[in-house]
Amino acid sequence: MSEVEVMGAWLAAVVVVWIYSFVYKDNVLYRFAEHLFVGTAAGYSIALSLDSLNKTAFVPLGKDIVTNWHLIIPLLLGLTFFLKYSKKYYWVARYGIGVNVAVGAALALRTAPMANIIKQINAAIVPLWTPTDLQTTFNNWLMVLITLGGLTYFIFTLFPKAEGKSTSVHKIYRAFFLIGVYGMMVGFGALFANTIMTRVGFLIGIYLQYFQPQPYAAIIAVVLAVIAIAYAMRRK
Amino acid sequence: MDIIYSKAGVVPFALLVFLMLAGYYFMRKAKGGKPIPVRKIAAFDAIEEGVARSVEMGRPVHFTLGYGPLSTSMAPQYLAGLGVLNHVARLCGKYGANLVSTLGVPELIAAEEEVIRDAYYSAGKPELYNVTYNVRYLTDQQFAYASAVQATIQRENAGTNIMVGPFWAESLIFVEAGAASGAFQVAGTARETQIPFFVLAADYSFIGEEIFAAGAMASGDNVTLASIRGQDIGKLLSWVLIVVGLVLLPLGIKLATYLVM
Amino acid sequence: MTAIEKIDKILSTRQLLYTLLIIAIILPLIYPVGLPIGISSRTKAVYDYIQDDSKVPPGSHVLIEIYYEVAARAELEPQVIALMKQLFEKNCKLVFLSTITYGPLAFQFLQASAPDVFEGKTYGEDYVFLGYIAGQESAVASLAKSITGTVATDNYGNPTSSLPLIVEANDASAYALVIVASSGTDTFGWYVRQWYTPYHTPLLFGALSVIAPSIEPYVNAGQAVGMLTGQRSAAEYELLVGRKGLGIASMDAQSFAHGLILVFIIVGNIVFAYTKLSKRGEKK
Amino acid sequence: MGAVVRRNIPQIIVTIIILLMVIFYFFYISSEVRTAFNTWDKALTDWVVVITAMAAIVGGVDILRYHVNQSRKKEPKQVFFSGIVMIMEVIMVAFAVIALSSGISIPTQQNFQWLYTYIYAPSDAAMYSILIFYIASASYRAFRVRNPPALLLLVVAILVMLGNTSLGELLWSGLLPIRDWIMTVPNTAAFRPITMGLGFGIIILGLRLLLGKETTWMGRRE
Repeated sequence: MSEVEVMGAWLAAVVVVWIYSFVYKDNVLYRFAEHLFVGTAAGYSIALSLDSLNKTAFVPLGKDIVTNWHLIIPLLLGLTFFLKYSKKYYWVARYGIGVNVAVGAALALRTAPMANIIKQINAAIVPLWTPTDLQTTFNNWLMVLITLGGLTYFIFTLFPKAEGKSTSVHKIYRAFFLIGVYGMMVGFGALFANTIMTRVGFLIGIYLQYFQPQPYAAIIAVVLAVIAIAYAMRRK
Repeated sequence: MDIIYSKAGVVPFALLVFLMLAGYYFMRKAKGGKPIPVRKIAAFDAIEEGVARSVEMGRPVHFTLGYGPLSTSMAPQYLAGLGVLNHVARLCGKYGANLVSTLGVPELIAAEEEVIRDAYYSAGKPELYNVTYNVRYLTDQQFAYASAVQATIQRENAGTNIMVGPFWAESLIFVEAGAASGAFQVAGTARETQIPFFVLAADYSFIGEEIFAAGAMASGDNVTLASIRGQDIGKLLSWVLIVVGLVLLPLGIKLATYLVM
Repeated sequence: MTAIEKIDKILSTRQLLYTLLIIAIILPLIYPVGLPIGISSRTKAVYDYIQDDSKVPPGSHVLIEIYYEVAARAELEPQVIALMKQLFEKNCKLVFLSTITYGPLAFQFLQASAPDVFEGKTYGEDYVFLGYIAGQESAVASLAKSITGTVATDNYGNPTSSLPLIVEANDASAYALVIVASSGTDTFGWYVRQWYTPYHTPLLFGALSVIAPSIEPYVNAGQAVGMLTGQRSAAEYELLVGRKGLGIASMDAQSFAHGLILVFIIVGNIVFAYTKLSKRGEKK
Repeated sequence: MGAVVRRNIPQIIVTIIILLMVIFYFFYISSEVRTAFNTWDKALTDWVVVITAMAAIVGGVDILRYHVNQSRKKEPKQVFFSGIVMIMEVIMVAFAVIALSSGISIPTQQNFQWLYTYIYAPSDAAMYSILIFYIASASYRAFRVRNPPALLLLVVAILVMLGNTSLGELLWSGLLPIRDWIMTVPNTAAFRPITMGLGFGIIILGLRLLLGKETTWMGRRE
């Protein structure tokens, strides 16, 4: 490993330890690692933007102005973002933002009916009685009830009011409402538990990638971090 | 003349048009002045409670709506978050609370600055508006944004932490950073994989489409609020279609094949 | 202050929880204990599928997509190494490629982590690495039609047309199996749409355990022969192929970490229930 | 005239773009219309890429402005930290411009790659894996059974956790099938209404955008 890489590996191990130190207490070393990260990320974001501007606008414009003249318009729209600092022309940026809002909303609107709604309805329609296999029958009943219950839970404006004696309609509504709540709780519990495995996996990955090859860097960084945390705790 | 046919299915398009017409119908009816009752969403009322509490403790309110490009299919969730920011800003003006709004969506910097400026000026508290204090853009890179927001919540000693918009893995980072500094937290997202962390660790949470209902309620305008009933019509329709599908299935008719025509 | 309140005061200091967690994860990595690991039916089904000569004939070609960044190495690399050991024992021909920029870096670490598996295998005849191929789903689609048509040189600059391995199996129909090891979710969809649907090439998924539920539908619909999820499947597979690797070592760390979190949850609730009861007691 | 140019025209642009993109996605009208739409659709996606890139650059400038303002503050240390952000940002952009001007792709520029590999990537991975600490503290503090549904959430989480690791193995081999059952049956059904609800929310918010009733993205109400 060339000494530039060794220096880099040391810096990487130190930065990782100091970012972890935030969970113990916000301290000056975390603040350094954080600002180093935010500055690098800001520069990285601009670098990516320059790269895509070059590929999508400057190269096509340079190559063939006749057919690609229209790319000048988004460049101008992009420049209007700078006008937000002016009192008179702050509104010009709305044309650029409008295009992005519209395209984003359109992308969502195009796929929502099929992917979010119809596919889910089709998936919810399952055979409710298979004489040979009681386990699937029970599973299917449970899946249908949880789905219908969840739909009932999310109803905002159309719900039977419970004035005085609760009507049968209200009882059914309440029943499905509760099935929906309990059904979602199962989903939330399962998903929470399932992420633990991946998050521990990432920490092991970090240990292998940054600590194992440079143990001394990590140890020194930890010692400095402990001092910084102790200092931060005493001050508060 | 080539015949007109639907490439992505006539039924999905019909469903889209039907729901939009339903929403439009109720918006027109509400224009006549008859407001539509909306079931109580605890998290929405908790926002006002949070702002008031922050002012008593002399601590600022923190708000964030996430990071990322606006021109993706997440745009609706950013707009719902912006709607809630509008509400939070007006409440901060009313109660005289300091508002710190962090974001990672470059296209919305100007909109956030103006919305907050409007709120403080119309509440007669222009002295509370200071653009570099109120709105902080922290890069559109996910974890640089997360490292800066978790620090901001603790360094500004936020009394209330409100997060509505699309969130990815950084959702739990913010909620725990807020909990560590004793903040009162209201959080909501429609990204399924992150909802459990908000439900578990925040004091109040919007689940999935409740952030859209919150956005509409935040507008405080009856016509906008009435559009939520369009979402309910969708749910009732789904109810009916599922039940019909279940009934037809044993008769050998698969509703699914018709729905994707 | 009763014992319960004392416990709560100690355990609610976050710093202690984090220190215990670091010890629970790092210690078993340095000194592995080797707790018993059950083999789940789904992992066994994948093992049997590859072991079955009628499905994956010896000497047949297998494509492996490396689509994970460095942070996800711990979960996906051991899966690929265990699968690779089994396939090389059947002297299958392996074509590695990646449609993500981190791919070449991840493949470098793969080779460094498993020199014993690569031993006795010559580059160009037994395995090939095509390096990073840009274009995401459209690249995957054109690879299915013709590999030499999509990528001119492999990761090390040799022209693909000169590699016997590629010339023998240049399109989707020539592959007995495609393994997609990805930390994302869309990659699996690309291969289902561009390889399975048109050519019915069997797919095998290697995913993070947090992603597994969202790609479950593909496996249930039969568009993939099976799925390995996270370090748990990696550890099980290492047991099946008989090579103790990162999977098994990490499973100890995973078990201790999960155990610790379980203790936190249970004690947290005992303390909560106790304080709630004693408060109700005072109110009466 | 002011209001028309300030609010109405941007709103009309939004409505037109949404209508055209949705209609042409769903309907094939004729081959001429198809080719016209394809070129128009490609042009629009390029526009969006350019505008997004410009917005990110303006955002980068905003960061510099924020930190220049911060370093004027009295707090001594802030000058040092704000200085780091500004220096790192300018250095990264400088190396990117060098790469672009010499015609090579940015990630392969030597210094840019060093900064990315040894500062950006480790910090990114560290922040991603910091979650395991927060999961641990959330497990103790937040995972409390305040109401009956929370009890079910707790029981399911414990079952899945036990099933996931060798702990389950030590206690009872039946835990793994239970984990698999939870993950396939109730788990998929539980998220279905949420996914559907997201779809309804998108459609109704799209309606409000079309009708000009969703205008917070325009900022100030003139």
